[in-house]
Amino acid sequence: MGFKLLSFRGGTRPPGNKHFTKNKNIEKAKVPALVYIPLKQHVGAPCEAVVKPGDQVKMGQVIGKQMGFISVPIHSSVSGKVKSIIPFPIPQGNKEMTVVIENDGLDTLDDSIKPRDINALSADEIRNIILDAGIVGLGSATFPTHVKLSPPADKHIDTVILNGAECESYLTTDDRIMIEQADEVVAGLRVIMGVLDVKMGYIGIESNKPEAIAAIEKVIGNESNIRVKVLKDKYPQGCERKLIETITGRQIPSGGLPMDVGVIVNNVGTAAQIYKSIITGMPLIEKVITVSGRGVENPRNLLVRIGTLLEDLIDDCGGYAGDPGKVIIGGPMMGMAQHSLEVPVTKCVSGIVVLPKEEVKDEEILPCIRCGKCVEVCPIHLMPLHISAYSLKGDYESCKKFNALDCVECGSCSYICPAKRPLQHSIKVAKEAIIAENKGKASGDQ
Amino acid sequence: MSNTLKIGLRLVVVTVVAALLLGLTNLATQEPIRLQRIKAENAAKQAALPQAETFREIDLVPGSAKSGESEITQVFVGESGGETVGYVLMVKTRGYVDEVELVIGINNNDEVEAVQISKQSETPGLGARVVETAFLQQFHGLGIDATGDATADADGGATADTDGGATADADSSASIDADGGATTEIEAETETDADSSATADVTGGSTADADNEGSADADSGATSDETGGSTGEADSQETTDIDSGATDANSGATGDTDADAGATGDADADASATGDADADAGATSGATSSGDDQDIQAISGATVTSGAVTRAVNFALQYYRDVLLGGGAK
Amino acid sequence: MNNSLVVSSYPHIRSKETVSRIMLDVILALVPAAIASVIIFGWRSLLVIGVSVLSAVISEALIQKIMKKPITIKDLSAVVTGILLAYNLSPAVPLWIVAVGAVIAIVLVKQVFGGLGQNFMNPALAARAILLAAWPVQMTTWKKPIIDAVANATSSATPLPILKDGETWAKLPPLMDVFVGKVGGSIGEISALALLIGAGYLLIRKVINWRIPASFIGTVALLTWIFGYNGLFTGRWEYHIFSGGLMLGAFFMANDYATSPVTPKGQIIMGIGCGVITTVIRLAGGYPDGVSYSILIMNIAAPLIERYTRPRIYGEVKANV
Amino acid sequence: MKKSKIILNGIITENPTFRLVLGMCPTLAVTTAAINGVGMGLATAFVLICSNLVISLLKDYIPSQVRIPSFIVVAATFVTITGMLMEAYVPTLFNSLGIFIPLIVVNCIILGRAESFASKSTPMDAVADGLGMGLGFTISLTLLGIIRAVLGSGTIFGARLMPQAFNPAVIMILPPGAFITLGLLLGLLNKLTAKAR
Repeated sequence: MGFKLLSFRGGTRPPGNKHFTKNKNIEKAKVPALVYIPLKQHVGAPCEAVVKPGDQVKMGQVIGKQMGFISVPIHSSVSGKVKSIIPFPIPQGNKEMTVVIENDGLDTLDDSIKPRDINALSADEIRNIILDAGIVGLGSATFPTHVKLSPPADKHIDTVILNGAECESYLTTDDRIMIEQADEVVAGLRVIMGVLDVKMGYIGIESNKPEAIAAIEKVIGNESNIRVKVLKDKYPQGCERKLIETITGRQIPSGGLPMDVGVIVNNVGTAAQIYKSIITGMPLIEKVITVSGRGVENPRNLLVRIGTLLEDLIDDCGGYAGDPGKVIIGGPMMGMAQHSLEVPVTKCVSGIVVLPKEEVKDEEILPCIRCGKCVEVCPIHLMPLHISAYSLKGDYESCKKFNALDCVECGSCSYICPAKRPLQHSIKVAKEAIIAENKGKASGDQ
Repeated sequence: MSNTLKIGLRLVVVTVVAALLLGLTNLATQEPIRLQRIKAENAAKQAALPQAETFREIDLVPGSAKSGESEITQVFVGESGGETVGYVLMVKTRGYVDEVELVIGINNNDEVEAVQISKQSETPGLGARVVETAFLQQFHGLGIDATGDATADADGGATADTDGGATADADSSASIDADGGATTEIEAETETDADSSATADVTGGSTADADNEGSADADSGATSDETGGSTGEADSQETTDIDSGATDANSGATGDTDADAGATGDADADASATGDADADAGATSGATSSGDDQDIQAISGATVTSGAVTRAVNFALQYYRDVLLGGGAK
Repeated sequence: MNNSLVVSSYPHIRSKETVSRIMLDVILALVPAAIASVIIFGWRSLLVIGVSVLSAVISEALIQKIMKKPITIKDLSAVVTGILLAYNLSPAVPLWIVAVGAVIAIVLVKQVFGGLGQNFMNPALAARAILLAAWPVQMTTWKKPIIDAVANATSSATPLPILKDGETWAKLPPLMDVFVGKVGGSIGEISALALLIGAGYLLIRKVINWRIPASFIGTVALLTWIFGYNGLFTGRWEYHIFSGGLMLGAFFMANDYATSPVTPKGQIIMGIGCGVITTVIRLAGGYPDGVSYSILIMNIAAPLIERYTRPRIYGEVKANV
Repeated sequence: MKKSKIILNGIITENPTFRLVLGMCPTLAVTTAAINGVGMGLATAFVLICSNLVISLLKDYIPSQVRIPSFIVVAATFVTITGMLMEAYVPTLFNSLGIFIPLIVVNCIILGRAESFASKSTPMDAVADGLGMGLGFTISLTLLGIIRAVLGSGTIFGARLMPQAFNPAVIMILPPGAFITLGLLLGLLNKLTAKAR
């Protein structure tokens, strides 16, 4: 750790707005009377329900079983009775089969949940525990963690990085976890390093979280194989690719994965969850969530049961302050705007931001003036203006030539654009079109 | 094989027929074209020296026939009733685009009778305007003594390629007269032999800067005369040589002013610098006969062409003086 | 349930930058030069600027109406074009030429090619080049600085023609006069000081970046220093950089968004290209100044430069290893 | 096909300058004055009519493998003949059109019409096409010449048109003026015809 903060070329700094919840402890949210637990909460195949309406379920009991390798089971976050299994909206905007459970308020634990001795477990046993606990990447990527921890034999992994950058505006989830659960975070990192048999672990934290840095460094003490890396406060520092580049100097090849450069990245929250699930036996049924923004009366950091509806959470925070303009799941840069509050918290939710009406402007889209700011901020060094222009013309072939597929969809280009052009959105459209075409080609070849 | 031959043969037939047709046309038009050319040439010679009836070509003196860009290609003696009435010189010079060919008539008074342009391919609207009478007429009466320092006056937009050709302004009172929407900066070096005063006279919405240098010894000194909404400046110092000049010329004064209407000087005067120095021609008429001053106005902005033509005429006069007169032809 | 929630794709926050804000910044940055010009040349400068801006805005509105496009004069880009055009004209230029120039800039160079961001050349400079070719006489009629006329009447020559010939360097006005702008020239380009103040503002506001101006001015300084008339490394580069249109061109026109490359490397190449062409024209060409032509030439080359300087994307090289 | 329709086709529907955009070299170069446009247009029309006629007559005789050289030979013959005739009988025009007379040979209109029309049509149709195209070319060139001369020197066919106070825009009679005028005219005609359709 030198005096110079580690950073990367490109990027921008939207207003952080973390002051709303930065210094607020994580509190337990009210557990609602009804929880809505979707059977798809992760990247990969959806689960199949193993309960039916009328069944009694206990807290932590498996209600959806894992389908295929890239998938994890889903557990009940409360004890009570299954009311129904219906299609219900999820944060991504579409509807998925959802188990609705009437909470009996007793939180009766499932029999399978018992504490374990972490030192007595082998790597494979730990992987299985992680799988059974339904742990996925909690940054919001929701990629099943056990898959991440099972790299193919030909990939030599030498570094584990915990992502504590939290570059999104408003969100303080990881910040609070690092401050309040520093022990668990570092212990979780040790578990991951052990499973992967890796000698070096880093925790990357942006410089705007001095308390977290201090807390983690205190826990690490003199341990030589774990280091805190202080990163410049800049968006999108938390992007896996940029984080790896900033800390190790390695660049993931175009189209590749972190493991191609020998690195595995996990969110700090995931690490803490891994450790907790191993020693307590409790699967992933609750999450730390920041509820923030000028649109809520009382912004808070909450520990929320999976399946809690947004309206319950907003109520928990004192309701709206003024007229709400936008309710965003995730941060304002990459989050998903919701059209109603009847959406449950799933494993992908790390924050809820409510923007008041006056902050939501319908900006007029002007022609591109070629100011080049999007080129300057793009962390992948793409030329968003050109990709976007081709995309709007439907010329996806040219988008491909301009490396549209490498876009990480961080939205920096759209953010900075003075003409308010929907750059990122049009690039995403192009990406989807190219991927669809590639798939078509692949199946055509067979 | 035979097919190829057939095709080739047909092509040959086509070309042969074409060649025949061309030959026939050539036969038919050869004479008219020759006559046209002679007519054109004669017309030019005639126009250059109207008093002559016939023209007789004489030999060139090779060593003197070429100077810089100008080259004398042919010299004719113009005769009328057996008497020599003057000479016609064919001169080639280098214009802006291509060669310019001139026909210059010099009469028995050792003055230019007329100048004709027989061939040019200058820029239309600019250099090509050298064929205009208004321009060519200025050479009428140009005497042989002036050849060394004949000066011209650039009128209009002098292009930046000006290579010093557009010089000048001369009149007895050495006045630089910038008018119209003209101009940048005129730097005139004045040597005046008279009681003249150097005045810069600026009218219209223009700006002029006449910077006349020399040694001041005149009785009147510099006056600056500004009218209109313009800014003018006359900064003049004169060399005066009172006794000599004042009596010589009919006008009572002869001046020899050399106004450099070259590139102007401003940051942005890129494309064309303009000099607009309008000499008071009336005042010089007397002086011209004594051969002291010449004014040739460049036409339009094309000072490259104008300058080349002017220099060619001067060269022709020089050749006339040195070779034709010096050689005892008169 | 609240149905008034807005749903749109992310990002949900946008920077405060807007097109009209950028244009306003440019206009503000150009104000010092206008003040300098009024002080130096009198109110006529302001009149020229006014006519130019007005003609530009009116012709933009009219042509958009005729072409049945949305009228976008409120983005202020026409105002910027109008000001820049005026800055490139002599304060003594006839007003009808100013108006014609503004129409050429807006209609012929900007709107016909698709409007804001689509013009392939800097509209103000292209219009000026056309005007100069069309009315060379009127366009090169200059006005003497009024503040100079009283104090020092010996010379109103601007430094550039003097610089063309090594023997006349003795006539150079004091460098400070050139820097402040007490010399003749176009409305907006005489005072390097005023332009630098504006440029500083734009740099701080991050409306422009340093790449094109620095590489442009740096190239001119280096080359004019090296190729002095009195042997190598004798050039009066300090006069070169403060004279003529260099400051105006480098900070306000060469880096015009629409007509310069968006890539960082491309911008540096653009600046160097402008600098080389400017120097060649100044030292060896027929015109006193080459800034505007160098920018126009590089404008045309900009798409090509952009194509060949595409930034290496993240992870590109290593993908081939 | 009706002859009048073929002729009109050359003048309007497929005007060589504004529609086919052929023969740009003379179009841009000689139109500094209306009279040059007329002269160039008529000279081209003459060559075009003759070459079209001859090529149409020879279409069965000329093997397709050597048709291009044959067409060129035919066109070149007529151009040279035209040049000689002009020099002999209208030397003034010959002088002002100068280099562009021999260049008629490489004018795409000649070869283009020979290839796409004359070599596939009856002699009379070919003549009509030559006439139409030639007139279309003449009209276009004259139009360009008029616009450029009026704006660039304030004159039309040598007579002063604009008031003395008018300052001619010299650029209009310089090469850039040719490009600008042609571009704007093309755009305008496209706009007008697009509406008509």
